[in-house]
Amino acid sequence: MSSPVFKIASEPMSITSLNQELRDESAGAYASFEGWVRNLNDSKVVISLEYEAHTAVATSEGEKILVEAIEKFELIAARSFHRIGHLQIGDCAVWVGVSAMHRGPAFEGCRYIIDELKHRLPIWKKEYYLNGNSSWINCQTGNT
Amino acid sequence: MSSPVFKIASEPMSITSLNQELRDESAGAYASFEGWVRNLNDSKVVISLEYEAHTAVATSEGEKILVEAIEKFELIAARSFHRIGHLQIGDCAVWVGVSAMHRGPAFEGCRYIIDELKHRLPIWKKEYYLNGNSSWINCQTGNT
Amino acid sequence: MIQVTAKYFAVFREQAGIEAEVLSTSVETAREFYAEVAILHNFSDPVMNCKVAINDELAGWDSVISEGDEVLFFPPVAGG
Amino acid sequence: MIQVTAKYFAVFREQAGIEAEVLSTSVETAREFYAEVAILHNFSDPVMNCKVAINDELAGWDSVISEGDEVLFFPPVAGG
Repeated sequence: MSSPVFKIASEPMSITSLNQELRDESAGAYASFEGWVRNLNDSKVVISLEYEAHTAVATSEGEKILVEAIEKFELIAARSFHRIGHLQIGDCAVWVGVSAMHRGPAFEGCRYIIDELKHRLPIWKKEYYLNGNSSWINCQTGNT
Repeated sequence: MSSPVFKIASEPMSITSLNQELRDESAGAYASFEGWVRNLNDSKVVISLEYEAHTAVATSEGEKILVEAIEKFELIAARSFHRIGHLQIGDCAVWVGVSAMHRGPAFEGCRYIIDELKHRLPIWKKEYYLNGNSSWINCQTGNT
Repeated sequence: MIQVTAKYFAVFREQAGIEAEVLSTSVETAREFYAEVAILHNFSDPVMNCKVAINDELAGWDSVISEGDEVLFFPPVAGG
Repeated sequence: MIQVTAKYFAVFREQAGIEAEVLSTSVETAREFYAEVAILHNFSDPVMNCKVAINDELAGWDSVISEGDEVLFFPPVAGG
């Protein structure tokens, strides 16, 4: 088992090379999730958004979540990053990738990680709308 | 909604460009699955394997499965390919990618597609073992 | 009697030792035709684990076969 | 009385109009300290929707705060 890596990233990351880091001769299954910035939330037209994080706490909490998923679902490896800063429609805001022997645990582990990340990381999102307004979103309101 | 595309591929495919084909301004979630050739099946050491398909039937059945998933889970788009020919450990044998507004349907749609592909496509796998033997596998026996 | 082409894939092809053959038969359905070729070539898989296509379209085992059809016998699949 | 640094993030920072401040308080727990700063800056989110970290480590709301601690108030999160 390789050690899990969670990163708060202020620049785009290469998902292709992250995928490579999950490889193992015994891995038969890889599942991934990407959260993309979309143009509508709660029927308001979004033109861009800003993510803010407490990097130190988010990083250690993110690694904790990856370790939990590896143990719970017997994953071979898991990696994830979350972007911060100003993102445009279509940008990848968050990525999760896991490898496992079989597909069941790969899907379940990947889903567990993204669900926990969304609720536990100190990350905040401010949406900028077509009408010039902006608003801080919380995960109780509409979300990917 | 873009029309779904399923391909039987005799050469490696660019997953990065397939991912691009799933993009849409309203898509907030992307889920993908990759089946990788692994070095062990049923505790036998696998050194490589060979996939054979009936390309015409596999392609039309694959497209049918993608359409089913798009309708059932309200996906924005779905793509998939399955490799044929001689593959080595670590090679990507099958890929499924879907985009949706939210992550629940993305995960469920992706899972539905790979489960159905494995049971419904006329594709056969022959494993070659370290001891020189080889054997046709069926999906009742060990599998990713 | 009708003339029908039987095509074999994967382990069926290896067991039959040929890819395809033209057979004369008096059966009506794909299921009965499979029973005949299973005896001919010693196939042991029950139909419930196999699939059949007629003229490159997946078909039910109770489909009627006609003169000149190509009947494709698919052994248990293993995609992914 | 102890001296504690309060740090605000995202919507809390915007509502407070500052990133951090040193406050004198006689409370014992993070929960009570939040009640004080919530009155000071008009924060309306209940603690159950928020998180607190002490000296850059996530902590429970009933954690005791001590002289010189940095207490980080995290409003409702929205990752992904």
